[in-house]
Amino acid sequence: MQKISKAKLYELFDDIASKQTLYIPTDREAGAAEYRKYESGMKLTKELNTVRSAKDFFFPQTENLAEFKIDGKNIEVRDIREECEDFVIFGVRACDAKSFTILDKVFLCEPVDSFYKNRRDHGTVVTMACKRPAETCFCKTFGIDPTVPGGDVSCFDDGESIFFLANTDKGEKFVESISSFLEDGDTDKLMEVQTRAREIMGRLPLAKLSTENFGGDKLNEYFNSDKWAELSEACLGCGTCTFVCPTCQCYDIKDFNTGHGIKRFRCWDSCMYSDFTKMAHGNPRLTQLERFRQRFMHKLVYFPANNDGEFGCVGCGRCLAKCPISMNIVKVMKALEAK
Amino acid sequence: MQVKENFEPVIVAFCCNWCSYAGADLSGTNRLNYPTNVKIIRVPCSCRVNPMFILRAFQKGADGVIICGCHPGDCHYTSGNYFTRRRITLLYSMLDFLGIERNRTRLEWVSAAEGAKFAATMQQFTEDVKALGPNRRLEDLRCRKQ
Amino acid sequence: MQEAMIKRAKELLADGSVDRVIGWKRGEFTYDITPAVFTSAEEIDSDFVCDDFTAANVSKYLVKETQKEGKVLAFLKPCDTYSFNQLVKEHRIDREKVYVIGIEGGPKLDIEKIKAKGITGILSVKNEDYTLRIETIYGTQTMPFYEAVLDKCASCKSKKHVVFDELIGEDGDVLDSNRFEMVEKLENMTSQERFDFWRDQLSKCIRCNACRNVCPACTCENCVFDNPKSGIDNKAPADSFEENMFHIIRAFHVAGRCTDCGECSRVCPQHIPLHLLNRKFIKDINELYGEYQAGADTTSRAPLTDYTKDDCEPSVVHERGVE
Amino acid sequence: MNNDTLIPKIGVVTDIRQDTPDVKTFRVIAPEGGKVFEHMPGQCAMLSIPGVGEAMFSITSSPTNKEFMEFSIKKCGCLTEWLHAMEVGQQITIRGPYGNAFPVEGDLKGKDLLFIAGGIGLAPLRSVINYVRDNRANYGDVQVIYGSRSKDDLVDYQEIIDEWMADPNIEVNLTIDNPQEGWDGHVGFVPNYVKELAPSTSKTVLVCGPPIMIKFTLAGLKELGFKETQVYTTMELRMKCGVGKCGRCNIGNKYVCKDGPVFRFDQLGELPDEY
Repeated sequence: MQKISKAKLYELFDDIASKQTLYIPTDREAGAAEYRKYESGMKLTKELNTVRSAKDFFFPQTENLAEFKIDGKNIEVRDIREECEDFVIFGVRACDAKSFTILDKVFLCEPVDSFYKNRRDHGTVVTMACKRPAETCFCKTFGIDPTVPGGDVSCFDDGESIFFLANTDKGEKFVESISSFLEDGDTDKLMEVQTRAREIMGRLPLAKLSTENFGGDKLNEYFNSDKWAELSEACLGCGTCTFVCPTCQCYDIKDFNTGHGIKRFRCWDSCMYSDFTKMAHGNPRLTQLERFRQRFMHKLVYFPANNDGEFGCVGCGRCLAKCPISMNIVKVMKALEAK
Repeated sequence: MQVKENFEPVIVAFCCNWCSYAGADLSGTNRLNYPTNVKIIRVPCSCRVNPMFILRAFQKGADGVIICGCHPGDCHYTSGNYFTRRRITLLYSMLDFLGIERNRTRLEWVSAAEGAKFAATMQQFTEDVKALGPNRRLEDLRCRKQ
Repeated sequence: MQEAMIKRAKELLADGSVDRVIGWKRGEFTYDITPAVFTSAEEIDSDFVCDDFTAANVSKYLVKETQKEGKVLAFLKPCDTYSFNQLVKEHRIDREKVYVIGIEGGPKLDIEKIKAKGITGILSVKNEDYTLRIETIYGTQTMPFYEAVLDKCASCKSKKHVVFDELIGEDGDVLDSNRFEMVEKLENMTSQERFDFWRDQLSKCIRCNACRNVCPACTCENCVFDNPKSGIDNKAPADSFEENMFHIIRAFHVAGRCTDCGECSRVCPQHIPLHLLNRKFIKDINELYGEYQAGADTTSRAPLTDYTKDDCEPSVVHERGVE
Repeated sequence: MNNDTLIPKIGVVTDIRQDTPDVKTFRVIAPEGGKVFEHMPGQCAMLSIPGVGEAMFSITSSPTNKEFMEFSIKKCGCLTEWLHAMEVGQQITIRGPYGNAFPVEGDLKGKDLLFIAGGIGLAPLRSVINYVRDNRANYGDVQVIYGSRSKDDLVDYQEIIDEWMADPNIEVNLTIDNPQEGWDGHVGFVPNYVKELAPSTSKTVLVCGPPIMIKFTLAGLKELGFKETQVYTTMELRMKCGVGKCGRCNIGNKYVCKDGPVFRFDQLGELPDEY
């Protein structure tokens, strides 16, 4: 496999950044990493993962859809879409890389969402294999091997060097473009690192969590479960879990009057919010119980029902870490399973 | 901040119906000049001014916001302006705390008889805001005119 | 203390004095504790927990709980009693339906501060004589207890319970805290520096509404930010202005009612020091209108629904030292 | 870049008809004339006034109408209030068509049809009724049972009187909730009227109206011996995108905007009761 010595990594970053926009996960403060546009001098985070997921790159929190000019009774619609510029995201974890394929199922199915596709077409995802999973990690539950992270290019760190492995045509092109920095490398040590990481994965507190009791055929069994009341009791109805979640993709479309035109934009929305389904004549999800149930049923039952058994969760553990009241999908799964 | 050569600020003045609005009226009938930058919004009482109104004014392009009410003790509704005083003091202090230039906000008591004071206040406030330049710190970029 | 609480809760449930108990429930790990309502001794025995991680303020849940039939037992830490009192004052909680047991407060721990030390794979956290012994998948680590204390506990304002029906443990005193230190530091910066500080902080906001929804002072049935007719309803900070507006208005809406319980900053997934905005209001109120502690009693008039004829003019803001 | 369904087209309102005190029917054409897009009976479109909001409305005109589309809209919220305040010539934005349609070219073909509507629930069915009338040879008996609170609340009353009742090929039964001066027709709730009329169970039923009416009508139909597989309805939930991506109009794993709005009752029965 082709590799680069870690000492030369930032030289490589400088080179990539000179050709296209490069994003890397970097420390915002101790214990909190985020993706930022790479500039010389910026350092990769030592954190396992970023606080916010990487979905922002393809599905940003807000984006303009169209503009309207109103002149008396006439309206002019302006298509403000522009071809996105090429960009590279470096250091995406296996869970986030997998989340892109889940988002693809939503946004790239007919009718294709051109806003999402535009970014997806121009973004190269360079992933990074995990060596030190956290206690909140449970990607294994969803069939993800974090030591083989996927994306367009997979990267592996054996402590001294970073190895690059292209997975797609786009990835091939990328590796080709940086080939002057790469040399052939021996992967023996890498295999050791991988074996050790897999061994740790097996010892994680959530390693035994399984999806076997969930799936598209469990709708009636779980929808009417009496566990929802207890599970949702403490839920604040905030959107933290949905906004840090790499696979949550619900959105709202809103208009903003700028005083000299109307901007129609879409922004993330959360099924946990009280007004998510509110209509002029009522609300089918009146209490937090229904909203809470919707989120987890969507990930564990509805999504697999519509997508050949694929679950709407990647086990990144962000909601475990960030929920203000520590209620999360793991607790929900365990409670629903318990007979 | 760099002041543009011909920068003309937009000033929003919330004027209480009973005193300050009448004061503005009086300055007009007395043919006293005050800058055309000032856009007056009439409110029933200065305490009708919700902090949100002030922020929205900045959002939609104001460079300065001034609230005018009856002198303390003269409120048409007895005590409205006393509440205004506390509320607006705290709000201005908060805006200052967030680093918004403090000269963009003001509160003045102008009675129905003080047409001259109204004109002078507006003149002075407009000058102050002009010196600060366009509102950038509490601006909604989407509303900026290209 | 946990044993005493469990014992008392079971007694009160058994003799029918209360129908439900609100407390904290054990989670998957050692730190992920969820506020929960217990209705039976069995549930309490298996799940009830009160330890270094039970920082969540349960008083806001009592708004909903007291709308139900029956009486509820609430375990309140000193800081929680202020929130409780404030809610009683605002007629949001039916005092008659709550039996309050005051329990000792923190300092409670912040798991994020432990993780920020690079400690990961956490299996258990034990406090051994104010040194934390943290067992992880990657071996045992230690760190000083006080480095992992929640910010809200580090600047604790009071160990005194302002309301209780009975106490477990000792009652403390109002403390001479340093809680305005950071506010003062910001006040002494230049306007540009303050602006840069807040822009940097507020730009992190993802508008998850956790601060609002956890806040015991935010109990509106329909928030102005959720009301399409308010003209400012928004779900995402589409512009830096909206980030500012949300937090200014939110802080303003709880000004004079915020008890400084610190929950907003505790739950912020982006670590924005939101409590500083509230403390600024508290500090201003104290300095301009006299010392006032929201929630300290249920009778006094709140500073923003009150006035005196010789209140200062807003020009005090303009006359301050640094611009 | 290809067209994106989220970027709307312009529609011009060329006619506004006050149907009932709170329902107006709007006629919409493309600025260059003709329809903005083709649709099938039962499908919906997203209408919006930029700056006010966007919402889903069923297209009440029949696809056989090649000149314009019509929307019957009840004033009940923010956007609909604005729509009601519009004048002729006003432009709005429109995108669609969204959702599935009544299977007029599939399962309904050759069948005896019974339409049951309550109040504004006539809007989506009117599209089917007129489609059937224009392709009369393809269908068997057609019966319409339509009820409203009062005579004034009967949507499209003029068309019902002038065209449907004059059409010997369809049977129209009208009812209003309470007796009213100038009304010599039937008085009573729709579900009861259906039971009184006791239509033949060989008919395929299309029902739309307020949820409570649908509930009792369905129960009544079952009493009469109708099977759930014979009854179709059309649903409405809050929608934003119209294409099953924004995630709010789902009932179980089905999105009303994409998999619906038309459901057969046996399909609906498999979904959780959350609508």
